[in-house]
Amino acid sequence: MTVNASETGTEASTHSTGEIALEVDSLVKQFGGLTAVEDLSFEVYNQEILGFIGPNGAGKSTTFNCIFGTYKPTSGAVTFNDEDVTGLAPYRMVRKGMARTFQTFRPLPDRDVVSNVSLSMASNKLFTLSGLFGGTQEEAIEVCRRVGLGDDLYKTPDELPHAGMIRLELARAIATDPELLLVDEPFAGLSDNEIESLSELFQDLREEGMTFIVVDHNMRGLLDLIDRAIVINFGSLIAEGLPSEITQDETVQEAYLGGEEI
Amino acid sequence: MVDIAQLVTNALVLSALYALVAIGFTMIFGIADILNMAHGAAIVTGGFAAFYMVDALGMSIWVGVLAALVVPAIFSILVYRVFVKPIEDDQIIVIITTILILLMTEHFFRQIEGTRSQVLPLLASGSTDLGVVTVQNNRILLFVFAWISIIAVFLFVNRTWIGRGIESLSMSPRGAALVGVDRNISTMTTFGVAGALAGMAGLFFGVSQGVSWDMGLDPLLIAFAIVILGGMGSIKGSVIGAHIVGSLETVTVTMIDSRLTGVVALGVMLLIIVARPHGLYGRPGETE
Amino acid sequence: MSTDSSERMTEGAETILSASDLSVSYGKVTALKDVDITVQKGEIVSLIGPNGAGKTTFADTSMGFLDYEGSITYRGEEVADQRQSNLVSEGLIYCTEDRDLFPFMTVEENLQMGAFRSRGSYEESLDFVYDLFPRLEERKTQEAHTMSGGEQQMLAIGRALMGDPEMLIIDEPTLGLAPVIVQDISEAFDQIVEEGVTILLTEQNVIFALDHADKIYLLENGSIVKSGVAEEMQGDDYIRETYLGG
Amino acid sequence: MSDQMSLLGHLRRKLTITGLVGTPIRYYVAVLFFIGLAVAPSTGQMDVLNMLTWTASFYFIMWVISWDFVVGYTGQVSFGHTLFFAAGGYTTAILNIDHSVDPAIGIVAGTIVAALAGLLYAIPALRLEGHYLALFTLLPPLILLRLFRMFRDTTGGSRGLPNPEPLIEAGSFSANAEANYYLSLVLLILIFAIAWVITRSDTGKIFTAIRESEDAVESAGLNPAKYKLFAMVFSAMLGGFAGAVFVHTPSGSASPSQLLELAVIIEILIASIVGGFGTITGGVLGGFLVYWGRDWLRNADQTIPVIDVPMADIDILLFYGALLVLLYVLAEGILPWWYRQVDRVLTRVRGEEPSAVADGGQTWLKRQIGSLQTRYDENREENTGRFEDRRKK
Repeated sequence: MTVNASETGTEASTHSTGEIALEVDSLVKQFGGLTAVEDLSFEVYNQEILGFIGPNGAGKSTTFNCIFGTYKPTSGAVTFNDEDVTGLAPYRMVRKGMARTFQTFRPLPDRDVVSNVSLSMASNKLFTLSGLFGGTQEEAIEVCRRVGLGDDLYKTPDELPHAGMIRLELARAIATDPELLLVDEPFAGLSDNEIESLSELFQDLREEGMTFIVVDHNMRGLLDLIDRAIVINFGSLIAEGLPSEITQDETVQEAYLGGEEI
Repeated sequence: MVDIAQLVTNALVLSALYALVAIGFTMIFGIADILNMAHGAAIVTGGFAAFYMVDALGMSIWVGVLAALVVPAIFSILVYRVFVKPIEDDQIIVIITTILILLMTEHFFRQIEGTRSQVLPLLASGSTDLGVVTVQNNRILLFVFAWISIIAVFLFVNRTWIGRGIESLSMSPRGAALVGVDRNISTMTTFGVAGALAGMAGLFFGVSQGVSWDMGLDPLLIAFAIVILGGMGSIKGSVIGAHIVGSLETVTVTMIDSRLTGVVALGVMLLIIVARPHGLYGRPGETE
Repeated sequence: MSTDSSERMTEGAETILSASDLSVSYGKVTALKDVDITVQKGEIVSLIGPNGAGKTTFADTSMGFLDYEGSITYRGEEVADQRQSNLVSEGLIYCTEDRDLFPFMTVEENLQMGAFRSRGSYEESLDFVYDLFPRLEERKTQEAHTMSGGEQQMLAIGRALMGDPEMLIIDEPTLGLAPVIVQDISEAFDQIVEEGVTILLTEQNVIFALDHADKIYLLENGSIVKSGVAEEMQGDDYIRETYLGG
Repeated sequence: MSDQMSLLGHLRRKLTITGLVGTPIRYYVAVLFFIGLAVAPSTGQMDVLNMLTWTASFYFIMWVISWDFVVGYTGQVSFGHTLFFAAGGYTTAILNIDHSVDPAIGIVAGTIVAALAGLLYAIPALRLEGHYLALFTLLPPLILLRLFRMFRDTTGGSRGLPNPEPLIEAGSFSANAEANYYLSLVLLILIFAIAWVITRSDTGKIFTAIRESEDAVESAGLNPAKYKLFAMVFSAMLGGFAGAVFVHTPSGSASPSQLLELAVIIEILIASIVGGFGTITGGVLGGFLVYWGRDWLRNADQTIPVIDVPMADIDILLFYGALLVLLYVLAEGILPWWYRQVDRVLTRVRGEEPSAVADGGQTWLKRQIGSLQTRYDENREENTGRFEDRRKK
């Protein structure tokens, strides 16, 4: 395990170009009197796969939502490609090259897989005749094949198994042609084989230049995939480093691994 | 000084009547997530049930009061069982269906009785001097009965098992199922209680303004305003809301223009929906 | 603990909950497929498995929340043929993963509601619950929605106990809780077991399940892959590798 | 630019023999239907009164289309579309009667006022949903009705205004009726075509996606608010425009019973749902059914047996009763139901696996329930999330 982790660590240095893709600076998010995220700062480098780890309720989703613009941060800044994007609406984030998946899937249950994906290719213009006669279908099919939904193109989302839904979420995000992809709990409920094939997909996409932040509360599968990890608990950063360092870290073990099955 | 006392009295009586209508409406919303437009039909039914008792059967007005409680209660339960229950998961269809029931009820009585307004005898004659103001005994009785009903509903919901079941259903349908609350019985009870309250209001409006085929819509709309103001599903909220709307209405009608009945209330409600969708006493978490 | 459990199992050979060839689907997705599970009176049975394996679906189905094919009976009677309120009166109590508390009722009112169909003594049950979770007594006038996740979990279990359960279904009692609170819940759990209540426990936390259960069913993708007595299952290679991290 | 090129190219391809053969039969049915309506007056089978009723039914259908355009597609519930019809109709009628403004200018003004009314709905509709939106939209027409009664001098109160000047005149009464018939038919085809094209383009797909999940739309890089706003305002313009033209035809006038009452919106809602919610074409079908059903009942000369009441006497009651029944029997919508039947027959004939029909084989009701369920789950998840957050204290 440790050996494995350090290997991925060295891999990181070869992949990452060292340029900062996303920088989160002193992010704070409060709901009423509750502080969900407290003074959180970190950065993500280009072509890196960053693991974002923490127990349930640690503030991972809130941080995600603040980066993506679903929530407006109470204070702090989010810089994406050297541009201040703090609090922009999610659709603007997507236009700037960010994309996300949802842990609780948000499929469009009324249409098939291809049409779900091709929505990401529609232009944000009101008056358009495109789509009347097909159009973006081929590209969408290409993306579906890419994520392994080639056999399920014309199924509706409710016909897809759990793993298929995750792939659909990914396909929709990838179809927006993002530079940075935020992935929310991709491995929840997956078998080892499925985790492996999904990890390979992430690696391939990274090779092509995509940057990833992968959230999970469970370290299973994640440690083999990521280059670097950030661990938060109660909304604050408690550790940062290579996967091998993270598993050794005492604070992490105490606050987080204690009750978990690792 | 006397004028203000008169105004306050009027506002109190009107508010109590509005509260009767609003409580039933909000209870149905709270427990079954239904906007029951047929609630207006229960008002009309109550008015006419009393009217027929007195006019056609020659009974005393007190038998009329009983009829105005029982008939609309049965009517409301039937509306739920026959029309709403099969489609209750679909909010839009429920609204359309209950509007149709309201329209059908209105036109039914219009067909039979025509468009003129029928007179109901007063509950009591004479008037009482309350020091600063003299009030008709009839109005005092309306006020007292309205409040007895309101308090009775409060006690029913807070002190009886079936009432607690209704309360719990409105907070968490699944939680209620887990502790063994029977949803079907609770919902029917709620419709019955709501129907009785609305029928009572119908009788009271009938006593003070006459019974007519279109007497249901206006109080129903004002109940909307009250319920939005007080927060959907909250009984306490709707009593408070009724007093705000009732006072506002009394003031505008008396001081500005009697044709403004309802307009101000509805206007205020529009603003509230936009500014504070959950109302002043609403519980968050419905939609956000 | 282990002697306790063997005593309990010989004592009651009566089947209390039994599913055979049970299948449940949501639209076109099958959530449970041909599941057979038997719970004897007095037993502690645990359903384990990853997220989305169908554990909650099984619990929901037992309580009559879902339509199903095949058969599932409580005390010999088909669940689908009974009103839910009836199941509750018969002592089948379900403590859900989402807790489903009454958010705007106080702690005590929530507990009162728990006794809605109970035939047992209200005061006794209340004392037992307050003994079990002293923290609930401290906060009895607080509204449920203002409490922390762990306290809500305690309240949910407490409310379930107020119903004087013959059989208790507990869905993921430790999910998302801090280790300290998991410890509290675990201790309370042991006390409930001593009361002789039959329990069906669904858990992702395999260690917790192995600690408390007599019998284990492993559910994956809606089917039972393994089942057996807890001690056996603890030694099982597959379970060790997959769920206990080797 | 590329849009137009592909459109031309597509049309060129369609207009070959193979293209025409390959086009689904329902398109031909629709074209034949409109041609039938166009030649009907010249067959001599249609008298003047009939023609006026047909004309009125065209406007009713335009309103159904305008309602379906926003509610059926984006899922923003509206019980208040009558506000738009009245905004269009009353604006131009008042301008014409009180200020002698030319009907053509009045219609433009009416359409603009209706668009503003659309904004009045659209902005709260971005924040509200479900019951709150339904209630919100229900109110403005009812308030307007009260205001109209208050300002009886200008608005004619509950009886409505006298007929304003006609938009077009052709001499005799029957020639007038015919001219208006054609004008209305052309407008109907135009509005139908516009609504059809928009809903079948990417814009329409985004509308329906908003109905299913706004989060999904937003994470696809699309701004749901913009589309919701557009749908509501455009729908208001369509409805307001139809209302404005309507009052200048011999078939209509600016009166609450034709433009504003609760009954009007209910008929429109039911027409749309019965025909097939979110299809535009279904709305046309349902519109004709509901409109002509009411007309038939009104003029029926049968007597109801047992109670011995002439049908025409209680036509309104019968009509609402029939609508209630329709709502239960045909909640799925005639059109979706028909497609499903055709699909089933074809499947049997060809021995194929059933293909996924337009709505995935689910009824509208079930989908509706499904989407409500999703929303409920999301709320629940958010609530538990909030509870989790409190752990921190």
